Amino acid sequence: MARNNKSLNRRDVLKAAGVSTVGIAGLAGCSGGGGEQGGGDGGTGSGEGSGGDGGGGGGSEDYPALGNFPIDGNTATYGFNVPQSGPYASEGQDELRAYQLAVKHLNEGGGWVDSQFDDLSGDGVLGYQIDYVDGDTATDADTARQSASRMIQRDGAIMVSGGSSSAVAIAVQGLCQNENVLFMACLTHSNDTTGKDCARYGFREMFNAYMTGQALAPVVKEAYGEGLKFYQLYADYSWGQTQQASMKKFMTEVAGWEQVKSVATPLGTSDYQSYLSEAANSGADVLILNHYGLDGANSVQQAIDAGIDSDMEILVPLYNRPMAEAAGGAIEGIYGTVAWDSQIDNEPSKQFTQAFRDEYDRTPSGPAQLAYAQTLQYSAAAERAGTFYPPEVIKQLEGYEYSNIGMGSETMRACDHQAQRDVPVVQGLSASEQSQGQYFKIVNITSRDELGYACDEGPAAECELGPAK
Amino acid sequence: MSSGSESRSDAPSLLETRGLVKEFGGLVATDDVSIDVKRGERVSVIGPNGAGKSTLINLITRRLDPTAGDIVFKGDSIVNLKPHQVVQRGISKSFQTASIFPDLTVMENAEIAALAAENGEFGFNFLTHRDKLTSVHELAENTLESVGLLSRAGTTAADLPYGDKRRLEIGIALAAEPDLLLMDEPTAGMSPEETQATVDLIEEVKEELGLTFVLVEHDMEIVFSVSDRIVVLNRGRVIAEGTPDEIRGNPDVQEAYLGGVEL
Amino acid sequence: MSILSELMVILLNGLQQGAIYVLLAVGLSIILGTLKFVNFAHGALYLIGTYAGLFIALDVTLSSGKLQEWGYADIGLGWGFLAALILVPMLVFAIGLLMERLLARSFYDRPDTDQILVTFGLAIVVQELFRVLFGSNSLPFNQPEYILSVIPVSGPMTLPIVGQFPRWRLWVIGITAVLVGLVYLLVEHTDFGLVVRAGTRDAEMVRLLGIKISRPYLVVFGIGAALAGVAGVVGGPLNVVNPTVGMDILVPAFLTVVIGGVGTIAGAVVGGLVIGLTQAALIGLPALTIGSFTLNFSPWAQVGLYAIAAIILLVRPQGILGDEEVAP
Amino acid sequence: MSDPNTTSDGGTVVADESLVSRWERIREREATVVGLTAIAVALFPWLFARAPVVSDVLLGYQSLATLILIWGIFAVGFDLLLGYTGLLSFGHAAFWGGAAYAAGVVANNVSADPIVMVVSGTLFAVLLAWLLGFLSLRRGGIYFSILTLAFAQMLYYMSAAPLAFLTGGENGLTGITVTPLFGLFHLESDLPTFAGELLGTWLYLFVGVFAVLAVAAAYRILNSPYGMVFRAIRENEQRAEFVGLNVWRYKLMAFIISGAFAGVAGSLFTIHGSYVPLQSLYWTESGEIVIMSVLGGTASLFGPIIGAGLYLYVENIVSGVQQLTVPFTDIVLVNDFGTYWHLLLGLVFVVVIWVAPRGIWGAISDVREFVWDRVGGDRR
Amino acid sequence: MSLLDLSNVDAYYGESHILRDVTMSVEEGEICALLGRNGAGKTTTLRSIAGATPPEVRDGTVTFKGRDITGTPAEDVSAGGISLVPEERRIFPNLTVAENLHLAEVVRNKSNTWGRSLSFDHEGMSTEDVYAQFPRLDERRSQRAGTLSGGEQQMLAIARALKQSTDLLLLDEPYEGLAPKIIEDVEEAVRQISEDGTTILLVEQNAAAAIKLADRAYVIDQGGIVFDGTADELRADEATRERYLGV
Repeated sequence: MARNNKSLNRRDVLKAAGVSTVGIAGLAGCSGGGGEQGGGDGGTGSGEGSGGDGGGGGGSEDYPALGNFPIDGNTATYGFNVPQSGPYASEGQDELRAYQLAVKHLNEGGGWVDSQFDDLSGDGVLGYQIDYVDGDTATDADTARQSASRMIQRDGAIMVSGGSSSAVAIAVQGLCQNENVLFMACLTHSNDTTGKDCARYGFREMFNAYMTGQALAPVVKEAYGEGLKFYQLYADYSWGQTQQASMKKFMTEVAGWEQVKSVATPLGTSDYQSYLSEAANSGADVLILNHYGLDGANSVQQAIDAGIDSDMEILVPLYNRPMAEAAGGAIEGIYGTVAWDSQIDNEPSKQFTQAFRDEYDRTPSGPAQLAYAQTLQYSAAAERAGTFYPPEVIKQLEGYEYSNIGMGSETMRACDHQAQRDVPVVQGLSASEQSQGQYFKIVNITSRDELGYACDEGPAAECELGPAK
Repeated sequence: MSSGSESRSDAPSLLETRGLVKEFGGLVATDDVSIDVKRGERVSVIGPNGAGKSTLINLITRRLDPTAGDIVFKGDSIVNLKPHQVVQRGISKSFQTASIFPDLTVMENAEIAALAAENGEFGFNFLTHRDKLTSVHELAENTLESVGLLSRAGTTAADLPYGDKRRLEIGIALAAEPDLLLMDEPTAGMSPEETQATVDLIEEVKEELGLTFVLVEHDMEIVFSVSDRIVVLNRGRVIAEGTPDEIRGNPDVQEAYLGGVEL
Repeated sequence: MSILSELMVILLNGLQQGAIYVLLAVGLSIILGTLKFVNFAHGALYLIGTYAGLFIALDVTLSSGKLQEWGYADIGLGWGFLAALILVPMLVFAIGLLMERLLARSFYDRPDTDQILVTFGLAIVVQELFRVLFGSNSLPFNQPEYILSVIPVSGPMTLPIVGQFPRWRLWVIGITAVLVGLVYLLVEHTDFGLVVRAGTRDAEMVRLLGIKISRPYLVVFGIGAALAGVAGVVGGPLNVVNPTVGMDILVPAFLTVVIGGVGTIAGAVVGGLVIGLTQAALIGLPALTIGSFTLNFSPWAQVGLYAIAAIILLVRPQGILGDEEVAP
Repeated sequence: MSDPNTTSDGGTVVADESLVSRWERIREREATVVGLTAIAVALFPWLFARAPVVSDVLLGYQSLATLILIWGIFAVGFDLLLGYTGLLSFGHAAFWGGAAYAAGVVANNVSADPIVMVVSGTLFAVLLAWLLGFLSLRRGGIYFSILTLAFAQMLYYMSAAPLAFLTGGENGLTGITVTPLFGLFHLESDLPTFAGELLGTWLYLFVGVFAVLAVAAAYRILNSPYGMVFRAIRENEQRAEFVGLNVWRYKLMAFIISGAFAGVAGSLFTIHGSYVPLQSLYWTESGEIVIMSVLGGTASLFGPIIGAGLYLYVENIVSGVQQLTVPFTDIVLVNDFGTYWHLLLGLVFVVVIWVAPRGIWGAISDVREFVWDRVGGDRR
Repeated sequence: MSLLDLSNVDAYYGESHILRDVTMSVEEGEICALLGRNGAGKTTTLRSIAGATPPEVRDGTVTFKGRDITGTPAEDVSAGGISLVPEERRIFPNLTVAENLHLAEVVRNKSNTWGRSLSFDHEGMSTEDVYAQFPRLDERRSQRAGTLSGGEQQMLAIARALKQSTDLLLLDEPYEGLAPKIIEDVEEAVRQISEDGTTILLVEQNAAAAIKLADRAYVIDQGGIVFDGTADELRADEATRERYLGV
């Protein structure tokens, strides 16, 4: 697809128009301040007394206005866009808890701010106190965009994070690109987020469907043997399509299996029985259910009800917590991948789990870790850049090497803004073993050396990031 | 079969039904009904309840499809037309109850009918301000004047007294500029004064516009006073046809229609 | 796999897919046919049935929602599935009566559009109420393993020709058949049904015969509601449960009614079968290959549902078994 | 005695020239209506997003102001069908979303000029409305509603998978980069000087022009023969047929015109967001436009716009309010207020249909009439 | 006290004023005829008595067995002992002949009264007797009524009336559109009902046929009663007949 990089946007023009328009930008910031009354139940009293030195600090003199830069007042606002209603609300709540924890640690110290992120002081970022606004995506791309738009336009958010489905992340990422505001993606697994729809202003810590295929293949080959035949059902939208393509590629190439058939299930399907009947009668040994979230809960549950697990092995490439909650014991023994899990045995993971438990008395989910990590990651990059000026922050994130968020050594690739990282492979627990926050057992953490792809292959081949602006 | 005056029968037919049959399930509502209405004539259709009068009207206005037979208006068959096309050809109908547009003003009620008359069944004039439709407006005004409602032009139709609603109903039918006006019980439910006013109105319209009328009416006084010719239906069939005097003295009619007055 | 077994699988899947639609459509259809009332809140009754069934049958612990915040996280009764199957229809029947008395009655004389709008609004209110109270999380509604401790109802069972098939889905077909049969008997072979059928055509004449038809009408509404409730109980365990299940099922249920024809039970059954079988067939039929071009039907399964509805309604506007004269 | 000012809402045959009645007449004049609309459109974003005090209370922001106008255009067109012609379509998402996709596809493949996008999106919506209207209008009442719903859903599922190569499937249509208006003005950028303070962006100006045009067009249609015929059909369809009007074709035109408004709005939505969500075709979107129109008040020109504004305001701003407090105090009335927004809206909707079917605008009109009567206005 | 009294009844169809100050009474056991031209207000009178809406009785009272039944719903009037057999047959075309007939006695089944007390003194005919009287219907028991011929449908309507348990039968134009042969059957049926003790108010346009049966007659014109007397008095009053009934 042709990509037009010539597009200017409103802040570029402001820049070109010179000083005369700065007043307007400042005004926008002012009215943004009003928004904190509505959203700020976490940021304590940071709204008042912020008048005065308009645009001061953070090196605003050195950089032109861009996006919501420069920040007005002495409080920097982050926008956390999570599902608070709709089927993924519980996941969204967990993400929001992690975001709130991150803000607290940024302002007051604690957690990784003290132990893992040397760039961060525990006294705000670049001398600014951090405040946040939150929004509800309802796991609906349109709603999410409107919500993000409000954070950026009214509340003056300098960074937006969130996402609980790929469609939402892609939609919001596109908006942030237009608005010149950094988007730190939380949970989004589609190849497209950093592939076809990659954006200069978007960064993804989460792995993608391609890497899930890479991570699962050696593990299931080990567990179930070679020369098997597999049958795939996949949700007929971009994530499902990329997921099934990745599974086909790696189950064939790495595990040496053979695909019998791959069948699309249309969006909006909640009853998979007819599809499962076809699968059961296909003579395959393995059934791969490329359904996410509630669709996944339904298809796994229905597969078990149909007795498919007695004749076939089932794989669910990507797990999340709402799905596990809804599917209950049906996921027992079924392989899949998760974003992160509190059982992962390393220092950062333990520290985060502990900090989260101390604060909320509950076990954090994978997306919570992503949310927490992404917030700190952005803040640290701003500290390194010495400014919130987005292009400088982007420079600090691109190609950044780190090993402080509990998933081993990682690289945030410059070419597609995808983190190159390890991927945890898990098996679902039985109903009796499950408890609040504990649904999987980790069977392997596939090393990043076995994963990933070059910048000109796989999903990255479709990404052409424009130059930083 | 008695016939009307000789001069009438030579006049060209305006409306002719030929062997109209309409069956509902097992019931025959009209059975081989053939009537012939000359231009300028005033014909009343009478008959006991269930004789098939309403069915006949509904067949002519094309609200119902005949099981058999043909309807010829101005020399052309209209049996394949849609109701609004029949109106466009020149057959207008006033309803038994006040079938008006209640939330619209009296003037607008008339204008809608005038619009259909001036503008045809459809037009693409959705960006034409209606103030520019002077001919429509004039026609509506004239119509309201002729039914005596011009002074109430701005009133919402629902707020009119019942008698005036019925006049408006007739006005709407007239505004379509018909050649033939079908009136279905124009005085049903009116007070004696309102009835008289309506009869006067019909007389007036008859004189001024020289319209052809087909009238279905229960009130014999009206029937006898305004009709040139009367068609009597019973059980779906035409049992008699003739001038008021002929019908008055027709024993068949007395017998079938009233079971005879001589008890 | 033989062609016969392929077809049997499609048939069985079509039946089980259609069964829930049939249960909903019968209720919708008799309410629409007799009372001329358009109930867009029928899905909400299904929603109520599903949640009530879940809470009666199982021990449930809520993980979100206001009830959980207020300290009532454990609200399941755990009385078992049979209890749910008996109690839920009674509950939803009562709700149906209330709905008729408090809401529907004042809308009988108002236009169709007002009926659609007010019930659509009600459906939103119910859905949001459930969302607020029980959270928007999906809850697992595990299929009962046994009814009366001995009759197995869940897990797979092996059928001749077909092979393995989920046992619960066979039960769904069976329960639907029994209930629809009962309603059919009620409508066709009792005085109550006679009055209702007569009232569909000429309510005034029924009243002139001394029959207080508002009572049978009330009961019709109740029965329609109760069927939606049962559909919620038997359909709930097929999927995860969340507050949107009612709205999700409403549109196909309405299509079932209009495809089959309003006002007849047979129509609702036929409509449900058409939708179920269409979907099952689109999914189950092998791909069509013409030269190098391969047409896979399964991605069209959802589209097909609407396309078949549109085609049927265009060819036969009153529905397959519909009667033009009673169509509102 | 002809009265050119016989008006859509009851009409006045002017007798005495009191100040009030003269104002009444002026108010109805087309130019006045359009002029007032233009002024309102011009002041709205400033009041909403930038004015001191007011905007702080309202918590508004620029892009929401734009969005409200876009939905307002949609709602005006929808009301031509629901309020004036009496047809309840539950499938208008097809035209809104269809136009949005058409505009987006054209932008990605042919030209991303905003005017080209609006024209192509609208054209597509008109053609689609013609086709769907032709099919759906074969039945009336609930069948019409359900048929429109079915066709729109069909389109949604088509876009979700079989047509994903065009529509981007569930991810929505991305990668749209709208080129500057007339090759000069970047829509995202602020207007110069005073205009920028007042209106904000070029995009708002662009949308605002369409909004004013939409109101003008709707006003003109309502005062054209069509306006009369539509209302005649709503009031008494059979009678309209029996005065010789081809009711079916007028209904089809109502559907197409309404689809055209939805098409303009849908295309603007694409320009506004540079993105088309798949949800724009989903039936809940049709439900939203129904709710907006009914809440605001059907059979009125401005009611639906107010309804659209209110709905979006509640959805985007009130939903974010955590605590409802007594104004200017810290007394908390409701915690987690935002959680209830949808529920409250649903309840209000039900109540409106039940007891005040004319919606908010109807209530305003009643109050206005009451006051008018008090000050001696001449209304019948 | 008469069985039925109407005093100064004014009734409206929507806004149209149909009955104007109607006062009449029906004595127990008699056959009373209400005559008048089409549109004179006969049907409206019967519907006002039976509690059918429309019309709306806005003024005056209807008294039955000494109880004021003005504005009582139709089903309660019917259960209280007044049955209206409306014009135009009004059979249920979607039901079988047997079902149509059965509906007339449904209300006699205790479980179908919904708590209301039934207060009629005369039981309707049994199904066997009805079939004996109308063998054609017997043959067509399980046929849908909509598929019957016109005459058979009329027969069914009369048969249904015979089965109704009632003290006062309101017959609205029972001869309407009937062939002479069937009119005789109907006359016979009416006579029999009367002999069984049921009071009858007969509305007819066909004055001659009605007068044959009636003990007393009223003539209504333009919504008002213009004649009140015995059948013989009406036979003698040529002026009234010419003016109000003649063509």
